[in-house]
Amino acid sequence: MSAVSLAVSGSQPGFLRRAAVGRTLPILIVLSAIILIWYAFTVYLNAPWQIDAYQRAGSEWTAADLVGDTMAQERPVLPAPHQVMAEIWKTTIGTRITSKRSLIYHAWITLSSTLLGFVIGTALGVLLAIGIVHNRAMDKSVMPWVIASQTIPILAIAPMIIVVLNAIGLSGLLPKALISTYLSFFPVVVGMVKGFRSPEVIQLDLMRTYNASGTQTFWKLRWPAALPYLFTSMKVAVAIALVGAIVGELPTGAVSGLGARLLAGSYYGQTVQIWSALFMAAALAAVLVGIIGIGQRIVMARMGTREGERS
Amino acid sequence: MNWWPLIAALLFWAAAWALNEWLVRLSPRSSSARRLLGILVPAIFGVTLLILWEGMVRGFNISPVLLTPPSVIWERIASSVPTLWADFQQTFLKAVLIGYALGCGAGFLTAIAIDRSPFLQRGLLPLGNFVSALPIIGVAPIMVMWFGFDWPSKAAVVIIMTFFPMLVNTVQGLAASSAIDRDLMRTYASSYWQTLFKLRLPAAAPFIFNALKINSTLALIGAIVAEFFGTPIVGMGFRISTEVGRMNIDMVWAEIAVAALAGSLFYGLVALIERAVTFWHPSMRSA
Amino acid sequence: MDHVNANPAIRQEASQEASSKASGETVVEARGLGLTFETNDGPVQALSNVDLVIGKGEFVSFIGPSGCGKTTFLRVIADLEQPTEGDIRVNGMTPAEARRKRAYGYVFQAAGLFPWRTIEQNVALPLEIMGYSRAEQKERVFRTLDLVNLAGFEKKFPWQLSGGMQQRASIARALAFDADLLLMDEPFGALDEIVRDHLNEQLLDLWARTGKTIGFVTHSIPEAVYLSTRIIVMSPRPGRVTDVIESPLPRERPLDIRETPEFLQIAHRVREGLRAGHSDD
Amino acid sequence: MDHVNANPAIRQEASQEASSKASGETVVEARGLGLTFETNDGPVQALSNVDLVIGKGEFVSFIGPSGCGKTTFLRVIADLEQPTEGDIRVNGMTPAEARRKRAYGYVFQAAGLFPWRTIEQNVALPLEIMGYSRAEQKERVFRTLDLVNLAGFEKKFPWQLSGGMQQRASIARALAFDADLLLMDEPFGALDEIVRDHLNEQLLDLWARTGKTIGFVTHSIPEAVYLSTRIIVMSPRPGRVTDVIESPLPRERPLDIRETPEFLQIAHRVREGLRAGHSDD
Amino acid sequence: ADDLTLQLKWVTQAQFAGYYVAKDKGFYEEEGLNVDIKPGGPDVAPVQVLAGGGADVMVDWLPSALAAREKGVPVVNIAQPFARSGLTMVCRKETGITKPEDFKGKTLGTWFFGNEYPLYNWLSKLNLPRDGSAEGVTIQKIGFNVDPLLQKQADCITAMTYNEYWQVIDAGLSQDDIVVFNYTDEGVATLEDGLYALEDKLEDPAFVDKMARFVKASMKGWQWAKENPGDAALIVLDNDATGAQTEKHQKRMMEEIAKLLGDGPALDEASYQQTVDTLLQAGSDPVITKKPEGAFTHAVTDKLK
Ligand SMILES: Nc1ncnc2c1ncn2[C@@H]1O[C@H](COP(=O)(O)OP(=O)(O)OP(=O)(O)O)[C@@H](O)[C@H]1O
Ligand SMILES: Nc1ncnc2c1ncn2[C@@H]1O[C@H](COP(=O)(O)OP(=O)(O)OP(=O)(O)O)[C@@H](O)[C@H]1O
Ligand SMILES: Cc1ncc(C[n+]2csc(CCO)c2C)c(N)n1
Ligand SMILES: [Mg+2]
Ligand SMILES: [Mg+2]
Repeated sequence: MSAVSLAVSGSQPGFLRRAAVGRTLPILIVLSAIILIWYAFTVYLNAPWQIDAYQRAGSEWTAADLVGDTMAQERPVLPAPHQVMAEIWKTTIGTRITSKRSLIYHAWITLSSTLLGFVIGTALGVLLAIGIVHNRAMDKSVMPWVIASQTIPILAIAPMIIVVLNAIGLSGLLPKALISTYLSFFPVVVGMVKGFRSPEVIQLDLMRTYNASGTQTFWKLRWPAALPYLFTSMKVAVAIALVGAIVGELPTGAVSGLGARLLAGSYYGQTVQIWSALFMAAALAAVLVGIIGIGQRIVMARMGTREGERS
Repeated sequence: MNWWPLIAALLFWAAAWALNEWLVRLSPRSSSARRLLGILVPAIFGVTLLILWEGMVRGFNISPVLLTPPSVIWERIASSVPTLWADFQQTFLKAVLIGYALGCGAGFLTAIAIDRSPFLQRGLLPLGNFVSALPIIGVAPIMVMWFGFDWPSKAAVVIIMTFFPMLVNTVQGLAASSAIDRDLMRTYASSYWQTLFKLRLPAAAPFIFNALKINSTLALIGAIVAEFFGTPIVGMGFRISTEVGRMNIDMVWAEIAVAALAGSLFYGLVALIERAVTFWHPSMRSA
Repeated sequence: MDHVNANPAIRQEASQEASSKASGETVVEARGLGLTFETNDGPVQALSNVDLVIGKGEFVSFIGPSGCGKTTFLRVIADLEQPTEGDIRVNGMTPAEARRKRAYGYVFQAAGLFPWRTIEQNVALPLEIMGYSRAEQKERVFRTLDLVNLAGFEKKFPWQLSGGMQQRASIARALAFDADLLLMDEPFGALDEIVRDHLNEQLLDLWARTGKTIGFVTHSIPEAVYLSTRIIVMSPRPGRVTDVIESPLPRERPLDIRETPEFLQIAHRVREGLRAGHSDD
Repeated sequence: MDHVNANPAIRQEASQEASSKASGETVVEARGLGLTFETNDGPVQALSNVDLVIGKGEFVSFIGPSGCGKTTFLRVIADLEQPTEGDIRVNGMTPAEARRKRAYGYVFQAAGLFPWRTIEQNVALPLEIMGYSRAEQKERVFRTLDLVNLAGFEKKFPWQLSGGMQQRASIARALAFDADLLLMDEPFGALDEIVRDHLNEQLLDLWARTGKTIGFVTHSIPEAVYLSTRIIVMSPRPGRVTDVIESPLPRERPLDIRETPEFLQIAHRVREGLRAGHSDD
Repeated sequence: ADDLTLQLKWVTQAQFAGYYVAKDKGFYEEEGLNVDIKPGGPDVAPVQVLAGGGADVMVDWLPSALAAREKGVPVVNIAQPFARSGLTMVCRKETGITKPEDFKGKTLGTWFFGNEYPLYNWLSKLNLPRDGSAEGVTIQKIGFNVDPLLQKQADCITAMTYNEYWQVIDAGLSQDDIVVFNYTDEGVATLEDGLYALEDKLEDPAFVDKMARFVKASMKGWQWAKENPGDAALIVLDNDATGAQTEKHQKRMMEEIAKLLGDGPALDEASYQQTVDTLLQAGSDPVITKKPEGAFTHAVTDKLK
């Protein structure tokens, strides 16, 4: 059964369209509100510099000038939405995607290490959680150190990690992805330990009466019971993996990717470029989180989760 | 290459693990002995790690600018307590705690707002995903630009980092109460807020605590990394980034050790509160 | 005896007349009520064309085979389920309005206690929501827990109680506040005969004292006959009312009334009605 | 009749003798069994000094007031709870070993179906775990669902079923595989009289056909008497065995045996035992 | 051809044009070298890369190299293409600063990573404590851009003549709006971009020979870049994977860099001494505590004569 047909099963035609409208309108309204506030802040934050500039030039100015000029600065404190949009347009649609100036090219570089890191991180997180739930020695000894590992500021040791990995012959995508992994496995461990322990006592007792093996109890009870936790954890993990991938681009020489764009934008004072890279990253995250959300809905529907108990 | 250190390390590891396996199988009657075991086991694990680290660094003759042995780090900690304390105050007591409280609070309140209003649910939640991955290295310089060099800009970064995990977990948690329990509240014509406080939030607590736990470490990373992008000349992130430049890797690790300790204690505190608040959850009852 | 209508053909009309006779006001009035659930597996018709009037102060029992729609009907009254056909009024209002007026107390088939609250806190839950004073809460919790023989278990958590004790706690929770209409879904299912007898007596006493209207689902024919002024027999899939039996027993009912011939005769008639429903299947 | 020991003073000894007479092997043997729960609120003694022997092929019912420890005792047999005193053997092994040999099927007091599995998947659960073939699974699921009158509901999820239907699904789940010992905790509590009668017959038939040993908790005195070869009456807090009643009824038991004087006499004795337990309280 | 990896100190920009030109124009190839150029950045410590075996030779500043040496990584200067320092302190005129003494009570933003030491040395010469008091100065660690000056979060910031200075100008401040203090003029200059390799490797004559060929080709590259700044800038742009640089800025940077280049690759021992003295006097917490020994060698540059 395909994903879509499950998601909308039992619906009349037009349902999809209505759902889309039902979602689009609120998003548009909230979006317009945000953009409005943004414009207001653009004027507010950029005004001091602009007024300064007028004074240096000794020119007369009106409020209308000020509003207009604050939205057209080259190095604004906060660029106006249309400036960011224009930059994004220029660097996505307006540029060949194989070009180094294409944001899509950089987004792809970041996305690939995000995905690799996220997949490894989720797998590692789930495996660790399995170990912790099934082995008392691991539960007692590993968890505190997993926590401690997460308090190590990644950016501080990332250069060393990269150097060490380089020394043993690992370079390219993997070292960056490993930094994503490092950040993203943690929410998965925390969530899945809780999830694997969430079955009711009576359900565990039932499995005991069958003398179900650990594996059987795991696949038939703990795993399905933990699925709501898994999806929530994965949403957090994928977002953090993206942050990790971007962070991971710095100690590798900030060669390419959204992190490199952010950094270069910052070195050369190109605020608009920073913001467009930020937007691209945020959009990537939203899409990734959204995809996991869809996966969640499909799986939950297949598991017969009751209407309204669905998130 | 000399393989002996590696083999020795593996043997040592296996022995320590076996000791732990044996220890966790003991189930002493007295509760104080149990508590002792609860500390002993992770401690043995940790000490094993440290000894392995020391041994590998010395055994393989690793350059001190790449990795410093724990003994050297310890000396450095002992000799730099005032610096470490000042950095800790700046980063943890100001940026982390304030940012954590505000970020978790904002995520929580947004989740409630989204839950309360179907309009926001459809309009804001997808946009909430949007801020989920505002990359710290992009945001940190902007926050410095907006909020200045001192801790408020770091707290702002922490707020942004902690917001999303809280939002997602709370939204999921609010959907976790069972249908029959919600029906019960309906029969009482319980108001939205009554149902929220008496049923849905308690049922959501396991999820909310997940976020609080994840955020406790995330906040620390966020504050420290944010300090790489402009600070007054104090703070854990400041120290780490400058001492790397001076090749004082032992000081870097001293700060990391403080961060790890503070972060673990913070996490432990959250976990303790979790244990007290969600004692009824099966995951707490069986453990 | 003369009130028992031995001829099952004379049904709805007679009973309605009887009930409106019983007291002026009607509490529940269902007309042509139907409810169909949509499932992954096609529609399930849980209720079909149910007509029923319950007058104020009546004690009405619902009995019928498992899965015939008893719970569904109570849930419709309580505005927990929306009928797909027909019309229903509670106290002359829609169920939603009645629910908002806190017109009823409901005992669910499964206990549904909150695991993070102790037994006494669970019983106090509706009182907190309805804004009773602290002192009043304490007093009522104490009284109702005593009523269901759970004194001494106030501080325990639900998972520390046996199945029957949990069920009693949930009964206490519904009795703790004063609703004029009580809807009880197999409240005594998990209780032994003696506790059950005790609670039956208590419930009758409460009913007589307070003039509450009670809708009561049970599987026990003697229990239905012992408690009710009227017994509604339902048949399964789609749930329909197949028989309505008025009880001629006096309001005062000592436990040994259950050995009287009148009692046994009614019980027999209920059993016949049930059996007929089953053979429909 | 002559087997009924009218004098409640002659208890344990007589019954044990009787049971070991019934068949050579003992299935459950408890000696001085006690169990105390530690709670936030101090210890709760759920079982105290229970001596009991259940022989192979017996049908033993447990009856007693709510909270007296019936569930706890079944759980101890099933190795779901560890006794704090005394000793217990199941098939001559410790309960843990017996459990590992899959010696029994258990029907819990609450249905405990997995919400993410359909009814048929729920019933198939033990079969999957015990490694039955696909075809065998299908056949058994079909057969047991039919036995409990749930044919046609295979594809529904638990929350789409009524309370009684859920309980029947959980019974089907325990009957789907072949355990020599069946432990059933109020399996028929939420069922109407007719379905209950039907299932009682079915269960007796199964028992007679397969020679299983059955431990059965119920609140219904007639049910206990109708089904059992022996009835254990328990009294509450701490749960003790206060009476053991051997049934003289033949193995072949048509439903109308329940109107015979022997039957009524045993029922009376059980009721007396229960009442005595309650007055202890 | 011999493989060789060069680790840069910073991201790809005209500051390193000579190396990129040498690679692009085939000068390395002519010397039988196959050179891999790794860009750096604030999160790449070239010393670590060198110590970890990730590179054979690195571009670094002398203060950072000396610090590493004292910490036990024996890096050695083998050549010094940059003879002059491009480090300056840029202040806004409106703050009233006209001479270094006016720093009193002001906020100075500086980069760290070793760049703070010349400043500290300068301040102690000026007798200004760094405690943030009215009698001293407030030091802030700034990121690698000029925003703090533009946003008035700092009164002065460090800037390179070839990069940040022009960013300030591009942002709209004119030469008249700012005051520039050159570290060289203040006598606190330190030697910047030099080439460094590990001491033990230099014991191998073959390695020294390889380095000599590398330095020779690099100097050829620098010469070409100096003569063709516009084309050199384009070559740099070609090698910039971020796609963020602009031609205008890189060309201007190349022109400024040309002014810093020395006559030959050999280290000038007087400049070396000046750097060491500056560092040793840096104040309470000096980056190096004793005179370094053997921190440079002429072995490589001598082979080119
Ligand atoms: N949420 C639901 N979705 C789909 N079908 C449902 C749902 N709830 C109940 N049903 C179906 O409606 C019918 C009536 O269910 P109901 O719970 O009212 O029965 P009941 O009379 O209370 O039975 P019992 O005595 O076993 O509790 C059943 O066939 C059941 O499968
Ligand atoms: N997990 C537990 N923790 C603490 N006390 C418990 C626990 N489980 C049961 N008890 C207590 O043990 C006693 C016996 O409980 P049990 O469930 O065995 O009763 P039961 O005979 O099955 O009653 P019912 O007929 O109501 O199901 C009760 O007083 C109960 O409160
Ligand atoms: C690790 C490290 N990062 C930056 C600098 C300072 N620096 C050297 S070159 C350059 C580029 C100027 O446009 C900058 C900022 C340093 N010394 N060490
Ligand atoms: Mg029901
Ligand atoms: Mg029980």
